[in-house]
Amino acid sequence: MIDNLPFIAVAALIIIGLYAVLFRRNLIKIVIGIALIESGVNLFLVALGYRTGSIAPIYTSSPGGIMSYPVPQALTLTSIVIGVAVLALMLSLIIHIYRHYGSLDVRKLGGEDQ
Amino acid sequence: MNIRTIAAVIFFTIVSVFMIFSALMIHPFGQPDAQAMDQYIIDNTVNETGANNGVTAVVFDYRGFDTLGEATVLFTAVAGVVILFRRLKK
Amino acid sequence: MKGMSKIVKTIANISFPFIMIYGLYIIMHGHLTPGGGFQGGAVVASGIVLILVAHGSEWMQTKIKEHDLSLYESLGAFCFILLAFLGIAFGGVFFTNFMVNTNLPFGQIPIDGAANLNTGGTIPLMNLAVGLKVIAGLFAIILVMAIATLKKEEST
Amino acid sequence: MSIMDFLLQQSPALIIAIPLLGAFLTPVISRISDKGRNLFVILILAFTAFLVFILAMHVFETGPMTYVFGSTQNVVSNNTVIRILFEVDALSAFMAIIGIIIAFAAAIYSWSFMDNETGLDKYYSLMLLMVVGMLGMVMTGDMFNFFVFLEITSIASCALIAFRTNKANAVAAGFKYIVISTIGALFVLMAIAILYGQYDALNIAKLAQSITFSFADKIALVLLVVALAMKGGIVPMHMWVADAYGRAPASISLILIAATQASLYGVFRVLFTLYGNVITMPSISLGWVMVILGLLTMLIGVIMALIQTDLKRLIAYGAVAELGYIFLAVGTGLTVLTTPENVANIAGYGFEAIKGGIFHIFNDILDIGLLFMVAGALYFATKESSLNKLGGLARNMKYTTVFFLIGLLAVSGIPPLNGFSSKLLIYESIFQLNPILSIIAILASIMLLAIFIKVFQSAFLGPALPQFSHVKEVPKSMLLAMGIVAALIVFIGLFPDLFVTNVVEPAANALINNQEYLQWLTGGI
Repeated sequence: MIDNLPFIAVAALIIIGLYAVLFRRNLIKIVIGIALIESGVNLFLVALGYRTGSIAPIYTSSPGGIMSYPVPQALTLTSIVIGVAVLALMLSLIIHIYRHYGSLDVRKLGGEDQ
Repeated sequence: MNIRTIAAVIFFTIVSVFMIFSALMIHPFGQPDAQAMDQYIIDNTVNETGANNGVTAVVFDYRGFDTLGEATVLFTAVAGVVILFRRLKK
Repeated sequence: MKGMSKIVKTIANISFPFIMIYGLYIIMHGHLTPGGGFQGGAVVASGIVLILVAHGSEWMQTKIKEHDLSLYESLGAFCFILLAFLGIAFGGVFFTNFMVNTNLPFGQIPIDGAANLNTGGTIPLMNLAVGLKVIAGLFAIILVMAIATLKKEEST
Repeated sequence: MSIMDFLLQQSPALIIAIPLLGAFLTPVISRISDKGRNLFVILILAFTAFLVFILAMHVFETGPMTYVFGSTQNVVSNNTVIRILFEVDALSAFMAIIGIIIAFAAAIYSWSFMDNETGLDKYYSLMLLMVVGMLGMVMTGDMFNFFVFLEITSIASCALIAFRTNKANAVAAGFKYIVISTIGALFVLMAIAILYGQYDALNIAKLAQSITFSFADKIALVLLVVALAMKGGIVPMHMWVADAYGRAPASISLILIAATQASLYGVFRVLFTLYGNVITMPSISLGWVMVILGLLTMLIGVIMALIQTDLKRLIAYGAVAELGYIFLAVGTGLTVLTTPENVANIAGYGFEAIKGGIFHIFNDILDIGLLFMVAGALYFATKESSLNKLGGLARNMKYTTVFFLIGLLAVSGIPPLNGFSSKLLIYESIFQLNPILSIIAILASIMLLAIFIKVFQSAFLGPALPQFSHVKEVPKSMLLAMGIVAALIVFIGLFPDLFVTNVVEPAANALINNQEYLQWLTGGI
């Protein structure tokens, strides 16, 4: 169990993030929740590729020994950039929502039609 | 407690259980089960791509197409932010 | 956004070239050491954002326009996809690393982990293209947001 | 090697790369000329459509085609797949065809429809990116690549849903959409990570070959199906559909339908191909879950459509109901596949059901797309979308009226239009699973007809209203786009057999028979 601590941390991050998304009312907090879920998934990806005692997969002046997996690190890089893009778009939408509704409360935008 | 809250609680519980199970069910940390793809890349990256950095070799060569998608996502986000803050009148 | 105090401006001006050099180093050495186009681009973009925060977005608007940044971003993306297209012409399929193991620039194969900048085939060129794209893209996002919030302050 | 051979050989890459290049260049060309940019986008899409058609014809004739990015050698070495590859089978080709047709119509439609707006350079750029994402999702053979294209589609759609930023509803709809789709995409990524952690592979065929259906695999399956069904607008998560479709500009709603269907394609691909080797284990009743969800989606879509007063939201709920038919039909097929005593029927009504479901994807996009274009045309001409205020427009907008009539008859399954031919297949096959399902489906269809007749009556018929006396027929480009789609609807309605045998059957076969998809792994490329 304690060996799997990184994976437990992943689960904890995702659960906390999901809690924020589902039960918080403030739009900024929802966005923070999404960012937390995303960090959790990224941590999961990176942790999958680690081998005990391995070094980074870089040959420049490498000390030798087994290397950790390069693919999960590349996937995480992609996923982080995608996260930045999504976050930028969500924050711009929040700026607009605040201008229109004068509030960041999620209940205010539940209305069907004005 | 309206119906939306109840649905949210159920959803939250199920996903939480799933996440905890997947954290426990996956291989022990530091000992991956399979290694065919990554070991191939580690062994051949220098000769096939000429890059010393395995991660960059994966990002720009083995999985270069993903990186094109990733650059596209960034381009999309910039276009999206610009379009949201554009002037509305000509 | 208004500019900050003179101390902040001076410190930002002094540290700006160092951040630039560091970011460009990360972009250029992406195939040898940890880093690459995205990481280095993010460093450079954050350096420019430091200047934006210190001097204010009004000042920044006189220096660079958002649609010029879009143009640079399109240019970076275009170079990246062009390199991928050249793979069809020289290697048969999209995204072929056609410059490896040739006499072209960056064509050598590194020996025993020696840090030779002249390796990697198309990888360093792609790093440069992506670096340009990320610098322009990230900075454009923040500049647009800064200008948008500026307008709001005026109207209220 | 002739130029056609070259294009065919490179087409999977070019279908993505050409619109992508177009998207990157659109802002630059937009600085030179507005008309030039519109023409450029249409030409790019026309060329992509040409590539899709030659690729699809090749695939329907000779079976799946793979395209490996980055190298021509060492594709399968040491029994593992290193590089990203595209695998286009008949189902992918089918989805690509419908996607590119509707995108082409949307580009023509936009020429006049969006003429008065600002920010059109980015608008066209994002539109091309949506098309890229959609085509990438249906053609890719790599799980992570699928995730990347999913994100491209959702980010581009979100920005375009909120295009009318001066309307509070549009911005709120965009925000809802991006939250739902980001969470969905993160679940998909989590599932991909679980699969990767166990098998050290990302290729769909390779994963399908090595999957053992361990407990973690089951979690991954549930995460994938839930997330993609959420993005596809299946019932517990159907709320965003009405907001997003209803608030976006009509030309964007059009492509959004196709993007939603691409998510449904993801569900089917996961169930039938990725888990195709293990899904036949009898312990799973996933098929029945799909049937019930499909039924609920259908009913809730119809009931919600009844009470709408806004034309575009009403059509959006109609679209939800149509999604239910697709899910119901494919769920029936899956049920037959997974129940041992029914396996003999897979060649019979199970196959018919899947054929109906896939055929209905095509018809749904065309029918609902035509209705959305008409709704956009009404908004363009009158600046009004509330059904209570519209009326008597048939006098001034003759062609639009005809197109709406075609759309409403097609969507409610009246012969001889295309909706009838696919719904008939669905009714017949689900009747054999359980007659009650069939009755409910027919009832829902009749209710749809009633709802749309009511809309037709209130918007187009009735006395001429004084405030609409100045209303003119919409410009030619919009009529042309509607005409193309309407012509397709009538053509398929008149010759359904031609279409079913040549296009739908190969696609349904590709869905059921996943060995064809995995063939290249063992047999070499």
